[in-house]
Amino acid sequence: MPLSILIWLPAAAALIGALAAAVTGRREGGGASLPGRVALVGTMGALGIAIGEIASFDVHHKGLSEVTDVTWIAALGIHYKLGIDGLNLFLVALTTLLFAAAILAANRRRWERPGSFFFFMGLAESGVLGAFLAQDLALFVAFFDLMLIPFYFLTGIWGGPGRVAATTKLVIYTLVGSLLMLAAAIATAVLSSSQTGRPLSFVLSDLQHAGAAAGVGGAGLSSSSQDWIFLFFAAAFLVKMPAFPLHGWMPDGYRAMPTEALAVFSGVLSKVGAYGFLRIVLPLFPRASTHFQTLILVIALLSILYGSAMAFTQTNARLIVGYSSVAQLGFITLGIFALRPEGAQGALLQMVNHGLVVAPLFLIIGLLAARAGGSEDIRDMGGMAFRAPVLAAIFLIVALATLAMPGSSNFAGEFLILLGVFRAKIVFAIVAFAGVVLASVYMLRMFIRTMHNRTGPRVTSRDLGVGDAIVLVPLVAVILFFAVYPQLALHRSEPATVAAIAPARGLVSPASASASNALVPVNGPVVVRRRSRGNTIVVRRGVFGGSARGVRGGATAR
Amino acid sequence: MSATTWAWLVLAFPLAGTVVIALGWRTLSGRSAGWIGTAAIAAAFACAVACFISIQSHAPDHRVLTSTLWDYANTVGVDARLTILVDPLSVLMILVVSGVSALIHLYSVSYMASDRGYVRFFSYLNFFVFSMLLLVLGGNFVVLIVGWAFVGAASYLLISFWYRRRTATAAGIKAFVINVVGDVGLVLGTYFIFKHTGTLDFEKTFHSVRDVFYSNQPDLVAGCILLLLGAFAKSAQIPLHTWLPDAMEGPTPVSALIHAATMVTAGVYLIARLHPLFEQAPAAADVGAVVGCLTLLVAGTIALAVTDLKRVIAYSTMSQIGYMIMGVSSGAYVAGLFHLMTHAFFKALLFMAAGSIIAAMAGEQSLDRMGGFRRAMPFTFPAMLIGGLALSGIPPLSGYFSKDQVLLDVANRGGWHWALYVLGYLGALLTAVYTFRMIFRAFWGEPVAEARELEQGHLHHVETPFNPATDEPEDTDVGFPGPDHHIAEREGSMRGAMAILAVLAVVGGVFQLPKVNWLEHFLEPAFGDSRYFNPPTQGPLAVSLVIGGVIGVLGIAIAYQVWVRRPGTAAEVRERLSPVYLLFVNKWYFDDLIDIAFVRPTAWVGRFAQQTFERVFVDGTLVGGATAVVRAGSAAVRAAQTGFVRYYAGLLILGLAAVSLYFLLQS
Amino acid sequence: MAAVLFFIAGIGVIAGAVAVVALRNPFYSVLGLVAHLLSLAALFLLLRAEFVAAAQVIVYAGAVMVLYVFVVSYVGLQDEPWRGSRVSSGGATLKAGATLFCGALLVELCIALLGSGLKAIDSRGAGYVPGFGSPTQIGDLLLTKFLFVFEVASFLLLIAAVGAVVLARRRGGLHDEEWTVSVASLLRSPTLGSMAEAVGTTMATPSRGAPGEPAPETGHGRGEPFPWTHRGGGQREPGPGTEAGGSAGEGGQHPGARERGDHREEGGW
Amino acid sequence: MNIGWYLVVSAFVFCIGAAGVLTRRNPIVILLCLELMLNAANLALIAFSRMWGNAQGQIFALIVIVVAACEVAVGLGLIVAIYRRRLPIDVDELRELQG
Repeated sequence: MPLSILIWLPAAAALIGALAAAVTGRREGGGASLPGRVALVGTMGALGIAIGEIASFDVHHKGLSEVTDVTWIAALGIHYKLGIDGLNLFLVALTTLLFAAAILAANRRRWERPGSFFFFMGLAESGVLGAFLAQDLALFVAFFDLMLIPFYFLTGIWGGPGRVAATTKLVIYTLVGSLLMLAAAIATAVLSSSQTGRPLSFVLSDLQHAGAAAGVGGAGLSSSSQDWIFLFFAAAFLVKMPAFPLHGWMPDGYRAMPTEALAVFSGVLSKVGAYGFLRIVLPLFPRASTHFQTLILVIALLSILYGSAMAFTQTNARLIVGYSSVAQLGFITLGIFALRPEGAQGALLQMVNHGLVVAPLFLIIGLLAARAGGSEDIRDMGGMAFRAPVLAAIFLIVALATLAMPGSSNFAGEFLILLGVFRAKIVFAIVAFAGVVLASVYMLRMFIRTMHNRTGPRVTSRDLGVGDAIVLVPLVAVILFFAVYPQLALHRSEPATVAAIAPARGLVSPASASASNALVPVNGPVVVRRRSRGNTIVVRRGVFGGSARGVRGGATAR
Repeated sequence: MSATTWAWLVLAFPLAGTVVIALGWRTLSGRSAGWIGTAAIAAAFACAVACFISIQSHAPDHRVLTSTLWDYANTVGVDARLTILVDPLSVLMILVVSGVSALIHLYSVSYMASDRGYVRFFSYLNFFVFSMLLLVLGGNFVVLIVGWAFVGAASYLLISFWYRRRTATAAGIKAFVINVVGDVGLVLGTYFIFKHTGTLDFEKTFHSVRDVFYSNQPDLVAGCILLLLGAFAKSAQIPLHTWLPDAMEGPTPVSALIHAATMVTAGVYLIARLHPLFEQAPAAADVGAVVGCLTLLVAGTIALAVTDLKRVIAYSTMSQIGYMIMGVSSGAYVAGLFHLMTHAFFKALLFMAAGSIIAAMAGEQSLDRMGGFRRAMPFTFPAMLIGGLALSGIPPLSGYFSKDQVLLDVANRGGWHWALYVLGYLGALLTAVYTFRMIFRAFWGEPVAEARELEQGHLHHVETPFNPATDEPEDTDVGFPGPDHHIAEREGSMRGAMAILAVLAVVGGVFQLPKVNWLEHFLEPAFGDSRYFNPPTQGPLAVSLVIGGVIGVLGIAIAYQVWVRRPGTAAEVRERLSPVYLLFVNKWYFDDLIDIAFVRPTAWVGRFAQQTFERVFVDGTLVGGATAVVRAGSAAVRAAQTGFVRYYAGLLILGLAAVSLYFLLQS
Repeated sequence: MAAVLFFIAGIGVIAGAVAVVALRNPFYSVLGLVAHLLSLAALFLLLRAEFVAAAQVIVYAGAVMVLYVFVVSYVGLQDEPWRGSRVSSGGATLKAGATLFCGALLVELCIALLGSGLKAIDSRGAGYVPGFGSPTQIGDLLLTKFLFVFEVASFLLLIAAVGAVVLARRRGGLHDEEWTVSVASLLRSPTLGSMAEAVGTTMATPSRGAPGEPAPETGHGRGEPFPWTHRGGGQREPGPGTEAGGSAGEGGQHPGARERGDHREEGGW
Repeated sequence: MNIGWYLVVSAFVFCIGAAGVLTRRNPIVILLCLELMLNAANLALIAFSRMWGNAQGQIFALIVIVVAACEVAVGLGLIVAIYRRRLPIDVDELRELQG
């Protein structure tokens, strides 16, 4: 029940605010600021609940806690099932935090039709929270689409120049992804029930039990169906992240979105994709995950290199950050598909970190643009630090965290990610380090071009006001806190993460699977049968090293 | 209190200083920030001394202590905790670091006075000291890497301290990026070792290294070479040295503290700290020794050619660190650290003296425009002289003992290390020559205008200082030394700092006098397990000491000949050996090589990605294709929607008629 | 007798209908409809539906038609030109086609009615019981069996009334820049919903043109491609519906415009 | 008279109304033509009710009249609004529905 409140509180509050404003009359002044205030109250409430969840989270409690399970559509076995565990605990907290910050920031501007603006923001938050908390495949898909819809409007109505083209691209890309995912979700449930002979159900745990009972693991799907379903899900998630080469919508979209919306979009929504891999894909389609491991790793690596290369040739500040987050999400994907606990843990931590740094970055860019005569081109900026020391300091902290300087929590994340990759596929790790170096280049370039050097032509620098500080300082404080104590997140997420990747990992390195994670029931004969299937995979298509390795390991062990 | 508590306090004071100064940036007026910073570092030094005393109170085999504050990232088998390791080695380091830092803070209090960025400067400087202490106290790889990166960041901030100078910001990003390369090396090396030992903790690693790795095991060698990469980047060894000369863009105290005394010696510390690994991977250690030797020669030759006062000292720093790296890589740990300590003394002294000359020259750094300051600066001159003598290894100054100790221990390895020994003496000759070239050109000869002005007792001022590199007027807003900035050697605090360092530079040798070997005994617990510890240093000791002294004197004599007795000689030599001279003055073309090898290709790839690939493939093909498909589909549907209501009505009725007709025909 | 009455009334009905469709002046069309309704009422009477007939006369021929007359005189008697306007949907051809087609439909219906073997419609209907179709019976039915329908109908009326008021409400000032043809924009209150405002540019409140100045739409008709861009200084993108805007632009020049301008003077609002 | 004749009349009226809807461009006239069609339906309904001697058809007709009234009210309101916006009063000009 608290989770339902947590999910729907923001949207409800925003709606109330909008209605109240409509009632009090939309005359100038009267009620113009009301929706923002009410929406802020709602998000703050959500933030409070999320913090409470962290505080009351019990590490030793296995599986989900705070489960809400209501039958939604009995005939289709769709449940309204919510639950919180180590995987989504901190992502939920991140979501509430960033939305609170974004709405707080949005309150400082006058919006046309504030009622609907803040309603869309609140709706978006509800959608994201739902997607993170949903424990039912259909419910997840529903929330996944729900969280996108508000951003179409936020971009299309309140966006900057070029918003129509941007919205079109956004809609097309994300909708195609969503459709693929919908098809894949339905196929998963139907095929699972038909192949394991259990009643149709979309609940994740049921699907896994079906697979375990059938002794196939995952959702109990045959390898061939796993493969195409995996590809569908992967497409949806990679578009969302975005990952190279599916990032075509990103430049326009990022350029057009209003800063506040962009902060949460890039900070939170991109994480839903990565989260989906951990929550749905790896547990339900372990064989396909191992099978396409190399493919996804290559995509991630390309995203890192390509994003970095783009980021340090761009001159538009938004796009620098945009492409840098392409690279960062590449790291996260890399960590997930290392299919090792270190990598997954690092990826999960890095999701939180990246959200924490990218949102303030975009808000700062907004401030910079305001000081550079409205231009977001770093060539028009420069020398701002002298008149804005506090802003410069905050920007510096965020920038250093973004380039994952050791000592920042981002470093802890990257360290674990790359360690996982290093132990899984050493070459990928070594190449990925190029991305680390490039990150320092483009972030420092951005910092120097905006804050240092001679003053830009149209720059009228001033330090950040109290209002901006109220928005930024808490975020920076959180960044610093995590820099000192990332263990907070790692400790709580460990069991869930290990459990999430265990099925897939069991296929890559059978020896370590049963040994290192007792949390997951992987019984011997099952493993053997898996391997025997695995061999057939290799025979059919041995293109991807991932499956080949995994299977050979199995074969030798047999 | 136990030694570890003192060590935590050593860390705490500079951090507190940083925070206090940074948060009080608006309220701290005058020199209060400077004094706060200095006090913090002095307190840290006091704690270091206390730590030293309390660790001496332990039994010699119980002098390796660790203390953990909390888990940092302790998950899925990765044991990253916030641990410090207190043993004689780290104690020695914190003593040197905090001591020298305290003196340099003292110097800066007045040197940076009336600089607009005064408060910022001291918060950075304190942060640097904190990072450096964290580095040397780190008890596992992660903490080490964190400190490693923090000092890099601090050095970046201080190099581009006068951030309106393009040269300064460029040098800053260059230094930072090269240091990040080093960090990457460090992290990768850590991975290689962690892969086998399964722990990040130093003590555990050292205990298990002999069992886990066989000698020269490929993974271990790769790991150690990667660790060396980090060391090279931080200690400006070939080929990752190009950032150090540019780093001289920073204020002179920064050059003295970071780029001479402390940070750049981190590589030496790293190798000494991880000596069990390197002894298990001799191949990697040999790489270190050879590279160190190369660096000391190359840097020495470049130092002969450059005319920028601070860059001469910077290259000499490189070459001295070359000695240390060579030493610790070939097992001369004590000697290497001994040289590290003495070098910190006299090199910081040299930089301070150079700083006061530069101040007297109103920011001008070129040796060509200097001369005859002997009488004008009665305090700086002897200070610089002492520093120079110590650097060129004239007995009985500190540098004399330390350098010869290093070379001697290297020689004791025998085998091809003799080559290093010989080359080391060649380097020593170069050292003496370029050091005194610098001193003679600055202090001898005809006094320049600034010198005469100073003799009249008032300072030379320039109204609008120009950046010699770019010829753009300096922006004195952000604190580049303004007209009222130059205070030469007048200030008491500067004199005090220089005096103390001068004394240390003179008597520094006593710590490790032959036959006395205090330092060796002190460090024994840290290196007792080493294979090369306690080498038979008896054999050619006397000989090598003599050789060292002679070479030093010889070098000074050459310099005197060339630059004092017959000033034309240098030009002639330049004429005759113009290709060699070009090679030296262009720094062996390392910058250009790196530029061609890495910078340009990356930039090209970026441009290609942005201008061609993104436009043609991503935007054109993918996005364009997707939108085209959708547009086509929607256009087909839209065609039906004419918007004429009457069409719709007509269709409606048509359908109706058709339906009724159907039923009609049915009946 | 009944036959005679039937034929008179029937001819009246059809004639009225034809008049409605054929006459060019809307006012005459309305009058034609009145005639049609009256004679229709007569037919109702012949069919023993007194109450409906009465309601027909009172409600329709009375109230509704008056409403029509008002609106027609308010909007203006514009003879609609027989030639299709420039954006017409095919003009004459459509007309001819439509007429033909409706003729065909008529034939089809007649065949269906007469040619089909339905015997019942050849009869005169059930025997007449007194009180059939009387207000008593109707009221009885309405308030017992069809009470729900009755209530729903009343709600419908209420809603329609409110809706009509909302639609026809006079708003504070006309926005002379606002020349979109979007029906949606009719339903939207003018202070809201311009994306221009969304991106922060405030809308200049336009000065109402003095009476008699040429209607501004002729001005905007001058070949600017996107009439929307009038709103708030070109902040809006030319999105879908551009053509509609363009057509409106040209449409501004059709003869009705200036005429309406005059009416605006007469209206004096 | 036979009921059939009434139905024929209603068919006539219906078709005439339909033709009007299809041919005229003035929305007012189109509304009138819609009235015609509704009335045709009414006539048929009442004729049938007479045929069966069942008054329910008349109720139906009454309801239709109500609906017609509503439609008129809204339609005329729209027309007035269109006029207020000084838009051309011509269904061919109001092409927002066009895709």
